[in-house]
Amino acid sequence: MNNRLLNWFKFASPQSFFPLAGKMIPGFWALAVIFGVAGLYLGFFVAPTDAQQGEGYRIIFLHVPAAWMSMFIYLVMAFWAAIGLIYKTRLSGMMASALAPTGAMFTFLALWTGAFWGKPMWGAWWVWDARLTSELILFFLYIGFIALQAAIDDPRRADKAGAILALVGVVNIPIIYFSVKWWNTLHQGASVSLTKAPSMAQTMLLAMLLCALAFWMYSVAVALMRVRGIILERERNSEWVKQQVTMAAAGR
Amino acid sequence: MLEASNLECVRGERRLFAGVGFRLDAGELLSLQGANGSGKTSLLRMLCGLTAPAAGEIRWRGQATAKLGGEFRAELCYLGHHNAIKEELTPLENLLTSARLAGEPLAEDNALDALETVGLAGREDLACRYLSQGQKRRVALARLVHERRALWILDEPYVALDVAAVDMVAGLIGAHLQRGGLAVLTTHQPVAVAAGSIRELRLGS
Amino acid sequence: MVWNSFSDFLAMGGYGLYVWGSVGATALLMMLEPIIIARRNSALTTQLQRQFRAERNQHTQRRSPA
Amino acid sequence: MLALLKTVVARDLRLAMRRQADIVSALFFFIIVVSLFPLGVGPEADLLRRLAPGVLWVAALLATMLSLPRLFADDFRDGTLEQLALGPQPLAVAVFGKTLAHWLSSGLPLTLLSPLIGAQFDLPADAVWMLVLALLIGTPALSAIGAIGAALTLGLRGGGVLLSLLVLPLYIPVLIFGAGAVDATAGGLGAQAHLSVLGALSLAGLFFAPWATAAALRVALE
Repeated sequence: MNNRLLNWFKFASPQSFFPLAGKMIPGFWALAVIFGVAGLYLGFFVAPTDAQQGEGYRIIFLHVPAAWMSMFIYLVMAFWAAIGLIYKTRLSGMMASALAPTGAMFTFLALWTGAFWGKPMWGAWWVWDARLTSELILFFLYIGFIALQAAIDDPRRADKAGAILALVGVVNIPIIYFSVKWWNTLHQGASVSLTKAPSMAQTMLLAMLLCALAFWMYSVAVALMRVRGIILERERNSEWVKQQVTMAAAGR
Repeated sequence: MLEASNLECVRGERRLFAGVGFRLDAGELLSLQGANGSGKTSLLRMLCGLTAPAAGEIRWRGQATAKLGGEFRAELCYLGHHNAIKEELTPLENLLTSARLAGEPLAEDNALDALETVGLAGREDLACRYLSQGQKRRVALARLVHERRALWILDEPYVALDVAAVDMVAGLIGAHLQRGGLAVLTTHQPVAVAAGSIRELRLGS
Repeated sequence: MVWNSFSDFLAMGGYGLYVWGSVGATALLMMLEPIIIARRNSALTTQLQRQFRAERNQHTQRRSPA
Repeated sequence: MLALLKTVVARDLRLAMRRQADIVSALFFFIIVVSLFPLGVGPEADLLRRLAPGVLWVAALLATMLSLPRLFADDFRDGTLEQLALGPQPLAVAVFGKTLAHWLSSGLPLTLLSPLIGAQFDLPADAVWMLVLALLIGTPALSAIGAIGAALTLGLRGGGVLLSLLVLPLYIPVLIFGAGAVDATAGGLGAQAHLSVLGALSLAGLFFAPWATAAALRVALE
């Protein structure tokens, strides 16, 4: 078993991961496009009109996958954070930093599409629904993570501080979610809430899953691109970056 | 017995030193030499466990200090550039609190005796805010008078001290070594310490 | 096919503003992000190339004075 | 373990007494922020009564935030934090002590002052007592969670603002159940559930937060 673990660690060194990531990025982009096109086609051209919400419901093909990704990416960030703290591998810290902006973007998109869905359905741009409110708080957690890492100059300390914040955050997410849910049912009753998604016809569910897969592939591709930039930035004084850069210049 | 093997320190992007190793037995003093910025303080902080070395290992009584944790820290006394005293507290309060925090409570008359040894008689109950830089350093050094822990790590202990104070501190370190203690210190002025063997370690090019 | 005409598709059953508002924002951001990263990465590599080239010339000059 | 705890708490309280300006300014901040609301929303008693729990709790949150940066900053600057980290006991114990001292010098005074402010909002007697009880149970969690933020932002420029950005989202559960308890009492419902959750949040905070704070301090000390 340990030789598999060994070569995993070999790839964990930024120098050997850099070219590997380079090769994987086009693959993930292709998957993202394929799943995206399939999902959107199913969602917008095949899925039937909803009885109550007419055509407006199609926004869920973007809203729900975005919300899922915003949560999923934070969990993956916390995972890399834990790995970075336990095994002290530098690459995991870089992965967490590379994922944060994409996670923040999906949280923003979930809020944006949630508002655009709430306006026609409930007449208000912002609905204090339990899930939307938790999404807003998740957005603050992302911004806090990014702001903390931006405020620390030494990359090693930035990684470790970010990792601790991400782990503290991931422990607090369920607590925040349940307290917001309690707060929502307490003050408003469950009348106004997005949780009551329309009954899911088969094609709707499939379309949403495909879109979610597309967003996932997209996130991996974008995170790999960003992590390559971070690796170059942090290892700019090392020998292999010198060859890598000059070789790239010669190639062009 | 303290032992370090091929220690490496990376500060930001620059590697300050690599492959640094030494062995220190009871009653010995290691004097760390090197220009400013050669990583002397970083090495001391590494020995204490405040900073993790980029590579290499530190062993205390044959066991890695990273694993020992509290046990190693119970035998360690570190004095950095900062005096580690509170300006609002008096020298007496500072000394009593730092001793208790280190897990070795000090009786009040011992503390007063220590303050007298370092030449702060009469100023025991004055808030440290009103003391001079040299006097504040003496409050920090007063800790060493009754210090019984085995390993002393001192970062430039003689700075801001007058000649009399330097001799006094050298005497304290000498007594510590005679009791079979170990000491690692950095200093720019060569100071004769009446002790066992003095080892030298030069850092940097 | 759910829609019988393109304009019907655009109207989206009266919810056009909201549906296309969401799709538009999503598409915009998901295109912008990779472009920003790609541009930042290439700017970094060119900056590094300039830095290494400068180091190399400086290195050679010192070794072979006129 | 206990001796270290007692020493840390005693030392921090003595320091707080010697620098009363900081405690008093946080308290006045609390009073001023709360007193601003009637000027903003108008003096009608029934409106103020409904706003009171939320306003008081948000003000308590912000007042606690004010005194957090200093929790470790002075010790970090004068080197005492290093000595704490090098003490034989785990750093988390000293952090627990400092969190306790911070609560005693910030959360507790707020709690004792809140009935005075409750009167300003014309809260009925039982709501005022519930406010004091909820603050008493909830403010330790604010100190514990806030300590994590204080440790993470130690020595950073613009640390104060960053600290609030990191910590306020984590304060939300305490705010919800704290204000909820007073609201429930004012509405005649029982606030037992709120208080027990608040107690759980504080206990969890006091037991788990020091370990995260200690880890963050070690990162800052490197």
